[in-house]
Amino acid sequence: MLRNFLIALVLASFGFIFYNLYNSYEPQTELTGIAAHYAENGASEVGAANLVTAVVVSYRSFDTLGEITILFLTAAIISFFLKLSKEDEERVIIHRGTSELLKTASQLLIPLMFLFGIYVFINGHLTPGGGFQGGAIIASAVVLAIMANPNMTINHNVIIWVESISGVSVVLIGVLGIVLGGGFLDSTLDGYGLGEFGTIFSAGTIPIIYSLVGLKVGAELSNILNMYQKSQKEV
Amino acid sequence: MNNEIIYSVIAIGIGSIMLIMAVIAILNNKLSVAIIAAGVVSLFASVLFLLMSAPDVAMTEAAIGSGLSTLIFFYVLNKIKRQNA
Amino acid sequence: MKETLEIIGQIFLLMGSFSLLTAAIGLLRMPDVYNRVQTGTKASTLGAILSFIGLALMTYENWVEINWVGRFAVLVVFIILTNPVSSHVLMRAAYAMKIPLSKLTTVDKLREDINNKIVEEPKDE
Amino acid sequence: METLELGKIGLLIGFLLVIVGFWGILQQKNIIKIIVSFTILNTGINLVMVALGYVKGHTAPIIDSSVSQLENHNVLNAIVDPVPQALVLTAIVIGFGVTALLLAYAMKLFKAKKSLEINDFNDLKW
Repeated sequence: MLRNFLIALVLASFGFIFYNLYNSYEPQTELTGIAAHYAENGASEVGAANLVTAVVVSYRSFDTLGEITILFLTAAIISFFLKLSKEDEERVIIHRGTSELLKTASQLLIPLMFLFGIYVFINGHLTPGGGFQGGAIIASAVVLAIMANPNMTINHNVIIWVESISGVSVVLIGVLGIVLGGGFLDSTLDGYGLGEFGTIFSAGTIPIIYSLVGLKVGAELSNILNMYQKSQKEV
Repeated sequence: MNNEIIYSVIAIGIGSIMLIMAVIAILNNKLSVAIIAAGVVSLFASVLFLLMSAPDVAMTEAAIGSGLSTLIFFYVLNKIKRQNA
Repeated sequence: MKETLEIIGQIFLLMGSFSLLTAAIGLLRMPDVYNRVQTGTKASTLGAILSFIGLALMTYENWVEINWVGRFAVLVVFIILTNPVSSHVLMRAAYAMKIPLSKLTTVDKLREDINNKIVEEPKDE
Repeated sequence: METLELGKIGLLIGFLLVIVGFWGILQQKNIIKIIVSFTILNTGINLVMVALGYVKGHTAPIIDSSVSQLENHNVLNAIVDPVPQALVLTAIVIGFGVTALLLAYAMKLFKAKKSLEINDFNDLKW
Protein backbone atom coordinates (compact mmCIF):
# COMPACT_ATOMS: atom_id res chain seq x y z
CA MET A 1 0.00 0.00 0.00
CA LEU A 2 2.74 2.41 1.03
CA ARG A 3 4.73 1.29 -2.01
CA ASN A 4 1.90 2.07 -4.39
CA PHE A 5 1.44 5.44 -2.74
CA LEU A 6 5.13 6.27 -3.15
CA ILE A 7 5.06 5.20 -6.79
CA ALA A 8 2.04 7.39 -7.41
CA LEU A 9 3.79 10.29 -5.70
CA VAL A 10 6.93 9.90 -7.84
CA LEU A 11 4.89 9.64 -11.03
CA ALA A 12 2.77 12.65 -10.07
CA SER A 13 5.84 14.77 -9.46
CA PHE A 14 7.30 13.68 -12.81
CA GLY A 15 3.99 14.49 -14.44
CA PHE A 16 3.99 17.94 -12.83
CA ILE A 17 7.52 18.68 -14.13
CA PHE A 18 6.70 17.42 -17.60
CA TYR A 19 3.44 19.36 -17.67
CA ASN A 20 5.26 22.59 -16.95
CA LEU A 21 7.94 21.80 -19.53
CA TYR A 22 5.27 21.03 -22.09
CA ASN A 23 3.35 24.23 -21.35
CA SER A 24 6.38 26.46 -21.56
CA TYR A 25 7.59 24.91 -24.82
CA GLU A 26 7.53 27.37 -27.67
CA PRO A 27 7.89 25.82 -31.13
CA GLN A 28 10.90 27.06 -33.01
CA THR A 29 10.30 28.95 -36.22
CA GLU A 30 13.92 29.33 -37.27
CA LEU A 31 17.22 27.75 -36.37
CA THR A 32 19.29 29.65 -33.86
CA GLY A 33 22.62 29.35 -32.12
CA ILE A 34 24.93 26.52 -32.96
CA ALA A 35 22.43 24.77 -35.24
CA ALA A 36 22.30 27.88 -37.43
CA HIS A 37 26.08 27.85 -37.69
CA TYR A 38 26.06 24.19 -38.71
CA ALA A 39 23.29 24.74 -41.24
CA GLU A 40 24.89 27.76 -42.87
CA ASN A 41 28.52 26.71 -42.89
CA GLY A 42 28.27 22.91 -42.86
CA ALA A 43 28.36 22.57 -46.61
CA SER A 44 31.31 24.88 -47.13
CA GLU A 45 33.34 23.89 -44.06
CA VAL A 46 32.90 20.13 -44.04
CA GLY A 47 31.45 19.39 -47.46
CA ALA A 48 28.88 16.81 -46.39
CA ALA A 49 25.37 17.14 -47.80
CA ASN A 50 23.88 15.23 -44.87
CA LEU A 51 24.28 17.60 -41.95
CA VAL A 52 23.62 14.89 -39.37
CA THR A 53 26.68 13.08 -40.70
CA ALA A 54 28.62 16.34 -40.59
CA VAL A 55 27.71 16.77 -36.92
CA VAL A 56 28.35 13.13 -35.99
CA VAL A 57 31.65 12.62 -37.78
CA SER A 58 33.20 16.05 -38.00
CA TYR A 59 31.91 18.65 -35.58
CA ARG A 60 31.32 16.27 -32.70
CA SER A 61 33.50 13.34 -33.58
CA PHE A 62 34.84 13.02 -30.05
CA ASP A 63 31.31 12.03 -29.13
CA THR A 64 31.36 9.28 -31.77
CA LEU A 65 34.79 8.09 -30.65
CA GLY A 66 33.51 7.76 -27.10
CA GLU A 67 30.39 6.06 -28.36
CA ILE A 68 32.22 3.35 -30.28
CA THR A 69 34.46 2.86 -27.24
CA ILE A 70 31.39 2.31 -25.06
CA LEU A 71 29.95 -0.13 -27.60
CA PHE A 72 33.24 -2.02 -27.63
CA LEU A 73 33.24 -2.19 -23.84
CA THR A 74 29.64 -3.45 -23.83
CA ALA A 75 30.46 -6.17 -26.33
CA ALA A 76 33.53 -7.16 -24.30
CA ILE A 77 31.58 -7.36 -21.04
CA ILE A 78 28.81 -9.39 -22.68
CA SER A 79 31.36 -11.80 -24.12
CA PHE A 80 32.89 -12.12 -20.67
CA PHE A 81 29.55 -12.81 -19.02
CA LEU A 82 28.22 -15.26 -21.58
CA LYS A 83 31.43 -17.20 -22.03
CA LEU A 84 30.76 -20.92 -22.22
CA SER A 85 32.64 -23.69 -20.51
CA LYS A 86 34.41 -26.36 -22.56
CA GLU A 87 31.70 -28.99 -22.39
CA ASP A 88 28.96 -26.48 -23.15
CA GLU A 89 30.91 -25.32 -26.17
CA GLU A 90 30.89 -28.80 -27.69
CA ARG A 91 27.26 -29.56 -27.02
CA VAL A 92 25.04 -29.72 -30.09
CA ILE A 93 21.39 -28.86 -29.64
CA ILE A 94 18.85 -30.03 -32.14
CA HIS A 95 16.88 -27.14 -33.54
CA ARG A 96 13.71 -27.63 -35.43
CA GLY A 97 14.40 -27.91 -39.12
CA THR A 98 14.20 -24.64 -40.95
CA SER A 99 12.18 -24.68 -44.12
CA GLU A 100 13.62 -25.11 -47.57
CA LEU A 101 12.19 -21.78 -48.66
CA LEU A 102 13.98 -19.82 -45.96
CA LYS A 103 17.31 -21.48 -46.71
CA THR A 104 17.09 -20.79 -50.43
CA ALA A 105 15.91 -17.22 -49.93
CA SER A 106 18.61 -16.50 -47.38
CA GLN A 107 21.31 -17.55 -49.82
CA LEU A 108 19.99 -14.90 -52.19
CA LEU A 109 19.23 -12.26 -49.59
CA ILE A 110 22.29 -12.28 -47.35
CA PRO A 111 24.74 -10.96 -49.99
CA LEU A 112 22.17 -8.35 -51.00
CA MET A 113 21.79 -7.23 -47.39
CA PHE A 114 25.54 -6.96 -46.94
CA LEU A 115 25.70 -4.94 -50.15
CA PHE A 116 22.91 -2.66 -48.98
CA GLY A 117 24.62 -2.10 -45.65
CA ILE A 118 27.86 -1.18 -47.39
CA TYR A 119 25.94 1.14 -49.73
CA VAL A 120 24.32 2.83 -46.75
CA PHE A 121 27.56 3.60 -44.99
CA ILE A 122 29.55 4.59 -48.05
CA ASN A 123 26.84 7.09 -49.02
CA GLY A 124 26.48 8.34 -45.46
CA HIS A 125 27.57 11.88 -46.32
CA LEU A 126 25.09 12.26 -49.18
CA THR A 127 21.88 10.42 -48.28
CA PRO A 128 20.23 9.45 -44.99
CA GLY A 129 22.25 6.72 -43.40
CA GLY A 130 25.74 6.16 -42.25
CA GLY A 131 27.92 3.96 -40.14
CA PHE A 132 25.46 3.13 -37.40
CA GLN A 133 22.58 2.32 -39.74
CA GLY A 134 24.82 0.33 -42.09
CA GLY A 135 26.27 -1.59 -39.17
CA ALA A 136 22.78 -2.44 -37.95
CA ILE A 137 21.81 -3.68 -41.43
CA ILE A 138 24.92 -5.89 -41.57
CA ALA A 139 24.02 -7.28 -38.15
CA SER A 140 20.51 -8.01 -39.47
CA ALA A 141 22.09 -9.99 -42.31
CA VAL A 142 23.99 -12.01 -39.73
CA VAL A 143 20.69 -12.58 -37.90
CA LEU A 144 19.12 -13.90 -41.09
CA ALA A 145 22.06 -16.26 -41.57
CA ILE A 146 21.67 -17.55 -38.02
CA MET A 147 17.91 -17.96 -38.48
CA ALA A 148 18.31 -19.94 -41.69
CA ASN A 149 20.98 -22.19 -40.27
CA PRO A 150 20.87 -22.33 -36.46
CA ASN A 151 23.87 -24.59 -36.09
CA MET A 152 26.11 -22.19 -37.94
CA THR A 153 29.21 -20.99 -36.13
CA ILE A 154 30.60 -17.57 -36.91
CA ASN A 155 34.35 -17.39 -37.04
CA HIS A 156 35.27 -15.37 -34.01
CA ASN A 157 38.66 -14.35 -35.33
CA VAL A 158 37.13 -12.56 -38.31
CA ILE A 159 34.95 -10.45 -36.04
CA ILE A 160 37.87 -9.61 -33.76
CA TRP A 161 40.14 -8.62 -36.63
CA VAL A 162 37.55 -6.48 -38.42
CA GLU A 163 36.68 -4.75 -35.18
CA SER A 164 40.21 -4.01 -34.01
CA ILE A 165 41.57 -2.97 -37.39
CA SER A 166 38.71 -0.56 -38.05
CA GLY A 167 38.90 0.84 -34.52
CA VAL A 168 42.63 1.48 -34.79
CA SER A 169 42.20 2.99 -38.24
CA VAL A 170 39.66 5.51 -36.97
CA VAL A 171 42.13 6.74 -34.37
CA LEU A 172 44.97 6.78 -36.92
CA ILE A 173 42.92 8.90 -39.32
CA GLY A 174 42.16 11.17 -36.37
CA VAL A 175 45.89 11.56 -35.75
CA LEU A 176 46.34 12.29 -39.46
CA GLY A 177 44.02 15.24 -38.84
CA ILE A 178 46.58 16.69 -36.40
CA VAL A 179 49.32 16.44 -39.01
CA LEU A 180 47.45 17.62 -42.10
CA GLY A 181 44.48 19.53 -40.70
CA GLY A 182 43.50 21.63 -37.77
CA GLY A 183 43.35 19.08 -34.97
CA PHE A 184 42.47 15.60 -33.81
CA LEU A 185 39.74 14.03 -35.99
CA ASP A 186 39.63 17.07 -38.29
CA SER A 187 38.00 15.65 -41.39
CA THR A 188 38.72 18.42 -43.87
CA LEU A 189 42.51 17.97 -44.13
CA ASP A 190 43.10 21.71 -44.47
CA GLY A 191 40.56 22.21 -47.20
CA TYR A 192 42.31 20.05 -49.78
CA GLY A 193 40.24 16.93 -49.37
CA LEU A 194 36.81 18.49 -49.79
CA GLY A 195 36.27 17.59 -53.42
CA GLU A 196 33.16 18.56 -55.33
CA PHE A 197 30.10 19.02 -53.15
CA GLY A 198 27.51 16.31 -53.58
CA THR A 199 29.69 13.63 -55.17
CA ILE A 200 30.86 10.44 -53.52
CA PHE A 201 34.52 11.49 -53.33
CA SER A 202 33.97 14.56 -51.23
CA ALA A 203 33.82 15.73 -47.63
CA GLY A 204 37.41 14.91 -46.74
CA THR A 205 37.82 11.86 -44.56
CA ILE A 206 34.13 11.62 -43.56
CA PRO A 207 33.26 8.66 -45.85
CA ILE A 208 36.35 6.75 -44.77
CA ILE A 209 35.75 7.30 -41.06
CA TYR A 210 32.07 6.51 -41.34
CA SER A 211 32.75 3.30 -43.31
CA LEU A 212 35.20 2.18 -40.64
CA VAL A 213 32.68 3.03 -37.93
CA GLY A 214 30.10 1.02 -39.87
CA LEU A 215 32.35 -2.02 -40.06
CA LYS A 216 33.13 -1.72 -36.37
CA VAL A 217 29.50 -1.33 -35.31
CA GLY A 218 28.46 -4.22 -37.56
CA ALA A 219 31.14 -6.48 -36.14
CA GLU A 220 30.26 -5.55 -32.56
CA LEU A 221 26.52 -6.05 -32.97
CA SER A 222 27.15 -9.38 -34.73
CA ASN A 223 29.41 -10.35 -31.85
CA ILE A 224 26.72 -9.58 -29.28
CA LEU A 225 24.10 -11.56 -31.25
CA ASN A 226 26.54 -14.42 -31.73
CA MET A 227 27.20 -14.58 -27.99
CA TYR A 228 23.48 -14.72 -27.26
CA GLN A 229 23.01 -17.42 -29.89
CA LYS A 230 25.82 -19.48 -28.38
CA SER A 231 24.52 -19.04 -24.84
CA GLN A 232 21.53 -21.20 -25.80
CA LYS A 233 23.84 -24.19 -25.61
CA GLU A 234 24.24 -23.80 -21.89
CA VAL A 235 21.83 -25.96 -19.93
CA MET B 1 0.31 24.00 -44.79
CA ASN B 2 -2.27 21.34 -45.43
CA ASN B 3 0.38 18.62 -45.24
CA GLU B 4 1.23 19.70 -41.75
CA ILE B 5 -2.29 19.08 -40.46
CA ILE B 6 -2.47 15.65 -42.13
CA TYR B 7 0.88 14.73 -40.59
CA SER B 8 -0.36 15.88 -37.20
CA VAL B 9 -3.47 13.71 -37.45
CA ILE B 10 -1.36 10.70 -38.46
CA ALA B 11 1.00 11.46 -35.57
CA ILE B 12 -1.88 11.53 -33.09
CA GLY B 13 -3.08 8.12 -34.34
CA ILE B 14 0.39 6.60 -34.18
CA GLY B 15 0.99 8.12 -30.77
CA SER B 16 -2.19 6.68 -29.29
CA ILE B 17 -1.27 3.21 -30.65
CA MET B 18 2.17 3.61 -29.06
CA LEU B 19 0.74 4.55 -25.69
CA ILE B 20 -1.76 1.65 -25.72
CA MET B 21 1.04 -0.75 -26.65
CA ALA B 22 3.27 0.62 -23.89
CA VAL B 23 0.53 0.07 -21.30
CA ILE B 24 -0.05 -3.46 -22.69
CA ALA B 25 3.68 -4.14 -22.43
CA ILE B 26 3.62 -3.25 -18.77
CA LEU B 27 0.34 -4.75 -17.65
CA ASN B 28 0.27 -8.05 -19.57
CA ASN B 29 1.40 -11.08 -17.63
CA LYS B 30 2.80 -13.02 -20.56
CA LEU B 31 6.40 -12.04 -21.18
CA SER B 32 6.28 -12.72 -24.92
CA VAL B 33 3.32 -10.38 -25.38
CA ALA B 34 5.14 -7.69 -23.42
CA ILE B 35 8.26 -8.02 -25.58
CA ILE B 36 6.29 -7.88 -28.83
CA ALA B 37 4.39 -4.83 -27.58
CA ALA B 38 7.66 -3.05 -26.77
CA GLY B 39 8.85 -3.87 -30.28
CA VAL B 40 5.68 -2.34 -31.72
CA VAL B 41 6.31 0.82 -29.69
CA SER B 42 9.78 1.06 -31.24
CA LEU B 43 8.48 0.43 -34.75
CA PHE B 44 5.85 3.15 -34.54
CA ALA B 45 8.39 5.48 -32.96
CA SER B 46 10.46 5.10 -36.11
CA VAL B 47 7.48 6.18 -38.23
CA LEU B 48 7.05 9.19 -35.95
CA PHE B 49 10.74 10.06 -36.38
CA LEU B 50 10.21 9.96 -40.13
CA LEU B 51 7.25 12.34 -39.82
CA MET B 52 9.39 14.70 -37.76
CA SER B 53 11.88 14.76 -40.68
CA ALA B 54 14.61 12.70 -39.05
CA PRO B 55 15.25 9.88 -41.57
CA ASP B 56 18.62 8.90 -40.10
CA VAL B 57 17.14 8.31 -36.67
CA ALA B 58 14.20 6.46 -38.20
CA MET B 59 16.50 3.99 -39.98
CA THR B 60 18.48 3.30 -36.82
CA GLU B 61 15.39 2.89 -34.68
CA ALA B 62 13.73 0.52 -37.16
CA ALA B 63 16.79 -1.69 -37.47
CA ILE B 64 18.00 -1.71 -33.88
CA GLY B 65 15.06 -0.82 -31.65
CA SER B 66 12.46 -3.05 -33.19
CA GLY B 67 14.66 -5.68 -34.85
CA LEU B 68 17.73 -6.61 -32.93
CA SER B 69 16.61 -5.81 -29.40
CA THR B 70 13.39 -7.82 -29.77
CA LEU B 71 15.52 -10.72 -30.99
CA ILE B 72 17.86 -10.72 -28.01
CA PHE B 73 14.88 -10.50 -25.66
CA PHE B 74 13.58 -13.67 -27.26
CA TYR B 75 16.93 -15.40 -26.93
CA VAL B 76 16.88 -14.71 -23.20
CA LEU B 77 13.24 -15.80 -22.91
CA ASN B 78 13.94 -19.05 -24.76
CA LYS B 79 16.88 -19.82 -22.51
CA ILE B 80 14.89 -19.14 -19.36
CA LYS B 81 12.11 -21.43 -20.58
CA ARG B 82 14.62 -24.15 -21.35
CA GLN B 83 16.23 -23.88 -17.94
CA ASN B 84 12.89 -23.90 -16.19
CA ALA B 85 11.74 -27.10 -17.83
CA MET C 1 3.19 13.80 -72.11
CA LYS C 2 3.89 14.73 -68.53
CA GLU C 3 0.26 15.33 -67.61
CA THR C 4 -0.83 12.04 -69.15
CA LEU C 5 1.83 10.15 -67.20
CA GLU C 6 0.76 11.89 -64.03
CA ILE C 7 -2.85 10.85 -64.52
CA ILE C 8 -1.84 7.25 -65.24
CA GLY C 9 0.36 7.31 -62.14
CA GLN C 10 -2.54 8.53 -60.05
CA ILE C 11 -4.71 5.71 -61.35
CA PHE C 12 -2.01 3.22 -60.34
CA LEU C 13 -1.81 4.84 -56.90
CA LEU C 14 -5.56 4.53 -56.51
CA MET C 15 -5.45 0.84 -57.44
CA GLY C 16 -2.61 0.32 -54.98
CA SER C 17 -4.46 1.99 -52.14
CA PHE C 18 -7.58 -0.05 -52.94
CA SER C 19 -5.48 -3.21 -52.67
CA LEU C 20 -4.05 -2.06 -49.33
CA LEU C 21 -7.57 -1.31 -48.14
CA THR C 22 -8.72 -4.83 -49.01
CA ALA C 23 -5.71 -6.14 -47.07
CA ALA C 24 -6.82 -4.18 -44.02
CA ILE C 25 -10.42 -5.37 -44.33
CA GLY C 26 -9.21 -8.94 -44.78
CA LEU C 27 -7.16 -8.74 -41.60
CA LEU C 28 -10.33 -7.93 -39.72
CA ARG C 29 -12.68 -10.36 -41.41
CA MET C 30 -10.68 -13.56 -41.89
CA PRO C 31 -11.43 -16.42 -39.48
CA ASP C 32 -8.01 -17.61 -38.35
CA VAL C 33 -4.37 -16.63 -38.20
CA TYR C 34 -3.31 -18.37 -41.42
CA ASN C 35 -5.92 -16.65 -43.56
CA ARG C 36 -5.07 -13.33 -41.99
CA VAL C 37 -1.37 -13.65 -42.78
CA GLN C 38 -2.25 -14.74 -46.30
CA THR C 39 -4.46 -11.72 -47.04
CA GLY C 40 -2.05 -9.40 -45.31
CA THR C 41 0.83 -10.57 -47.45
CA LYS C 42 -0.79 -11.01 -50.82
CA ALA C 43 -2.83 -7.85 -50.98
CA SER C 44 -0.22 -5.63 -49.36
CA THR C 45 2.53 -6.89 -51.71
CA LEU C 46 0.37 -6.04 -54.70
CA GLY C 47 -0.62 -2.71 -53.16
CA ALA C 48 2.95 -1.69 -52.48
CA ILE C 49 4.09 -2.65 -55.98
CA LEU C 50 1.22 -0.75 -57.62
CA SER C 51 1.90 2.30 -55.46
CA PHE C 52 5.58 2.27 -56.40
CA ILE C 53 4.73 2.01 -60.11
CA GLY C 54 2.36 4.94 -59.73
CA LEU C 55 4.93 7.05 -57.90
CA ALA C 56 7.56 6.21 -60.50
CA LEU C 57 5.25 7.39 -63.27
CA MET C 58 4.40 10.55 -61.38
CA THR C 59 8.00 11.56 -60.69
CA TYR C 60 9.18 10.68 -64.21
CA GLU C 61 11.11 13.42 -65.97
CA ASN C 62 13.15 11.80 -68.70
CA TRP C 63 14.59 8.36 -69.18
CA VAL C 64 18.17 9.60 -68.83
CA GLU C 65 17.63 10.77 -65.31
CA ILE C 66 16.34 7.57 -63.76
CA ASN C 67 17.10 8.68 -60.24
CA TRP C 68 13.79 7.83 -58.65
CA VAL C 69 12.59 5.18 -61.09
CA GLY C 70 15.68 3.07 -60.39
CA ARG C 71 15.19 3.33 -56.66
CA PHE C 72 11.56 2.30 -56.94
CA ALA C 73 12.58 -0.67 -59.09
CA VAL C 74 15.04 -1.81 -56.43
CA LEU C 75 12.36 -1.38 -53.76
CA VAL C 76 9.90 -3.50 -55.75
CA VAL C 77 12.51 -6.25 -56.15
CA PHE C 78 13.20 -6.22 -52.43
CA ILE C 79 9.52 -6.41 -51.58
CA ILE C 80 9.00 -9.33 -53.98
CA LEU C 81 11.94 -11.14 -52.42
CA THR C 82 11.30 -10.57 -48.74
CA ASN C 83 7.56 -10.32 -48.19
CA PRO C 84 6.57 -13.93 -49.06
CA VAL C 85 9.52 -15.44 -47.23
CA SER C 86 8.82 -13.56 -44.00
CA SER C 87 5.16 -14.50 -43.97
CA HIS C 88 6.02 -18.11 -44.81
CA VAL C 89 8.30 -18.28 -41.77
CA LEU C 90 5.63 -16.65 -39.61
CA MET C 91 3.05 -19.22 -40.71
CA ARG C 92 5.39 -22.11 -40.07
CA ALA C 93 6.05 -20.80 -36.58
CA ALA C 94 2.31 -20.53 -36.01
CA TYR C 95 1.82 -24.10 -37.26
CA ALA C 96 4.59 -25.31 -34.96
CA MET C 97 2.91 -23.61 -32.02
CA LYS C 98 -0.24 -25.63 -32.90
CA ILE C 99 -2.48 -22.61 -33.32
CA PRO C 100 -5.76 -24.23 -34.41
CA LEU C 101 -7.03 -23.96 -37.95
CA SER C 102 -10.40 -22.44 -38.63
CA LYS C 103 -13.39 -24.80 -38.63
CA LEU C 104 -14.03 -23.95 -42.27
CA THR C 105 -10.70 -25.41 -43.38
CA THR C 106 -11.07 -28.37 -45.72
CA VAL C 107 -7.55 -28.99 -47.04
CA ASP C 108 -4.40 -29.15 -44.93
CA LYS C 109 -1.61 -30.02 -47.35
CA LEU C 110 1.16 -29.70 -44.79
CA ARG C 111 -0.51 -32.29 -42.56
CA GLU C 112 -0.90 -34.66 -45.54
CA ASP C 113 2.76 -34.22 -46.43
CA ILE C 114 3.78 -34.88 -42.86
CA ASN C 115 1.66 -38.04 -42.81
CA ASN C 116 3.24 -39.17 -46.06
CA LYS C 117 6.71 -38.46 -44.61
CA ILE C 118 7.61 -35.93 -47.31
CA VAL C 119 8.51 -33.21 -44.84
CA GLU C 120 9.26 -33.45 -41.17
CA GLU C 121 6.81 -31.95 -38.78
CA PRO C 122 7.69 -28.46 -37.53
CA LYS C 123 7.83 -28.69 -33.77
CA ASP C 124 7.98 -26.08 -31.09
CA GLU C 125 10.95 -26.68 -28.84
CA MET D 1 -4.41 24.96 -34.75
CA GLU D 2 -2.11 25.57 -31.79
CA THR D 3 -2.48 22.05 -30.48
CA LEU D 4 -2.08 20.41 -33.88
CA GLU D 5 1.63 21.22 -33.92
CA LEU D 6 3.71 18.17 -34.87
CA GLY D 7 6.55 19.09 -32.51
CA LYS D 8 4.14 19.50 -29.60
CA ILE D 9 2.48 16.15 -30.34
CA GLY D 10 5.85 14.41 -30.42
CA LEU D 11 6.83 16.07 -27.16
CA LEU D 12 3.59 15.00 -25.48
CA ILE D 13 3.87 11.38 -26.65
CA GLY D 14 7.51 11.29 -25.56
CA PHE D 15 6.69 12.59 -22.08
CA LEU D 16 3.82 10.13 -21.67
CA LEU D 17 6.05 7.24 -22.76
CA VAL D 18 8.68 8.33 -20.22
CA ILE D 19 6.05 8.33 -17.47
CA VAL D 20 4.72 4.92 -18.54
CA GLY D 21 8.27 3.56 -18.58
CA PHE D 22 8.98 4.92 -15.10
CA TRP D 23 5.74 3.40 -13.86
CA GLY D 24 6.80 0.02 -15.23
CA ILE D 25 10.26 0.22 -13.70
CA LEU D 26 8.90 1.12 -10.28
CA GLN D 27 5.86 -1.12 -10.21
CA GLN D 28 6.93 -4.36 -11.88
CA LYS D 29 8.58 -7.19 -9.98
CA ASN D 30 9.83 -9.31 -12.86
CA ILE D 31 13.31 -8.43 -14.09
CA ILE D 32 12.52 -8.95 -17.78
CA LYS D 33 9.48 -6.69 -17.44
CA ILE D 34 11.70 -4.04 -15.84
CA ILE D 35 14.06 -4.22 -18.83
CA VAL D 36 11.11 -3.95 -21.24
CA SER D 37 9.96 -0.82 -19.36
CA PHE D 38 13.49 0.51 -19.65
CA THR D 39 13.40 0.21 -23.43
CA ILE D 40 10.06 2.04 -23.52
CA LEU D 41 11.54 4.84 -21.40
CA ASN D 42 14.51 4.97 -23.77
CA THR D 43 12.24 5.35 -26.79
CA GLY D 44 10.30 8.11 -25.03
CA ILE D 45 13.42 10.13 -24.25
CA ASN D 46 14.63 9.81 -27.85
CA LEU D 47 11.25 11.00 -29.04
CA VAL D 48 11.40 14.05 -26.75
CA MET D 49 14.85 14.98 -28.03
CA VAL D 50 13.89 14.72 -31.70
CA ALA D 51 10.67 16.66 -31.10
CA LEU D 52 12.64 19.50 -29.48
CA GLY D 53 14.69 19.86 -32.65
CA TYR D 54 11.70 19.90 -34.98
CA VAL D 55 10.92 23.14 -36.75
CA LYS D 56 7.46 23.50 -38.28
CA GLY D 57 7.28 22.80 -42.00
CA HIS D 58 10.99 22.18 -42.47
CA THR D 59 12.58 19.19 -44.17
CA ALA D 60 15.32 16.79 -43.14
CA PRO D 61 18.82 18.27 -42.62
CA ILE D 62 20.17 17.16 -45.98
CA ILE D 63 21.29 19.80 -48.44
CA ASP D 64 20.19 18.50 -51.83
CA SER D 65 18.29 19.81 -54.84
CA SER D 66 15.12 20.50 -52.84
CA VAL D 67 16.98 22.96 -50.60
CA SER D 68 19.05 24.65 -53.32
CA GLN D 69 15.88 25.33 -55.34
CA LEU D 70 14.68 27.77 -52.69
CA GLU D 71 14.39 31.34 -53.91
CA ASN D 72 16.97 32.98 -51.66
CA HIS D 73 19.10 29.90 -50.87
CA ASN D 74 18.48 30.40 -47.20
CA VAL D 75 19.18 27.07 -45.53
CA LEU D 76 18.00 28.37 -42.18
CA ASN D 77 14.40 28.45 -43.37
CA ALA D 78 14.48 24.99 -44.88
CA ILE D 79 15.88 22.35 -42.51
CA VAL D 80 15.32 21.13 -38.98
CA ASP D 81 17.91 21.13 -36.21
CA PRO D 82 20.58 18.47 -36.92
CA VAL D 83 22.20 18.40 -33.47
CA PRO D 84 19.49 16.50 -31.49
CA GLN D 85 19.24 13.98 -34.34
CA ALA D 86 22.97 13.32 -34.14
CA LEU D 87 22.72 12.83 -30.38
CA VAL D 88 19.74 10.48 -30.68
CA LEU D 89 21.54 8.48 -33.37
CA THR D 90 24.29 7.54 -30.95
CA ALA D 91 21.85 7.21 -28.05
CA ILE D 92 19.88 4.46 -29.82
CA VAL D 93 22.98 2.35 -30.44
CA ILE D 94 24.14 2.85 -26.86
CA GLY D 95 20.64 1.95 -25.68
CA PHE D 96 20.87 -1.36 -27.53
CA GLY D 97 24.23 -2.06 -25.88
CA VAL D 98 22.83 -1.25 -22.44
CA THR D 99 19.76 -3.45 -23.03
CA ALA D 100 21.98 -6.35 -24.10
CA LEU D 101 24.11 -5.87 -21.00
CA LEU D 102 21.05 -5.80 -18.72
CA LEU D 103 19.78 -9.00 -20.32
CA ALA D 104 23.15 -10.68 -19.79
CA TYR D 105 22.93 -9.75 -16.09
CA ALA D 106 19.37 -11.08 -15.99
CA MET D 107 20.51 -14.40 -17.44
CA LYS D 108 23.25 -14.65 -14.82
CA LEU D 109 20.79 -13.82 -12.04
CA PHE D 110 18.37 -16.46 -13.28
CA LYS D 111 21.16 -19.01 -13.35
CA ALA D 112 22.02 -18.22 -9.73
CA LYS D 113 18.54 -18.36 -8.20
CA LYS D 114 16.28 -19.99 -10.83
CA SER D 115 13.93 -17.07 -10.48
CA LEU D 116 13.37 -13.65 -11.99
CA GLU D 117 11.31 -12.06 -9.21
CA ILE D 118 13.21 -9.28 -7.50
CA ASN D 119 11.76 -10.27 -4.13
CA ASP D 120 13.79 -13.48 -4.26
CA PHE D 121 17.05 -11.57 -4.40
CA ASN D 122 17.21 -10.55 -0.77
CA ASP D 123 20.80 -11.48 0.08
CA LEU D 124 21.73 -7.92 0.94
CA LYS D 125 18.53 -7.20 2.84
CA TRP D 126 18.61 -6.99 6.63
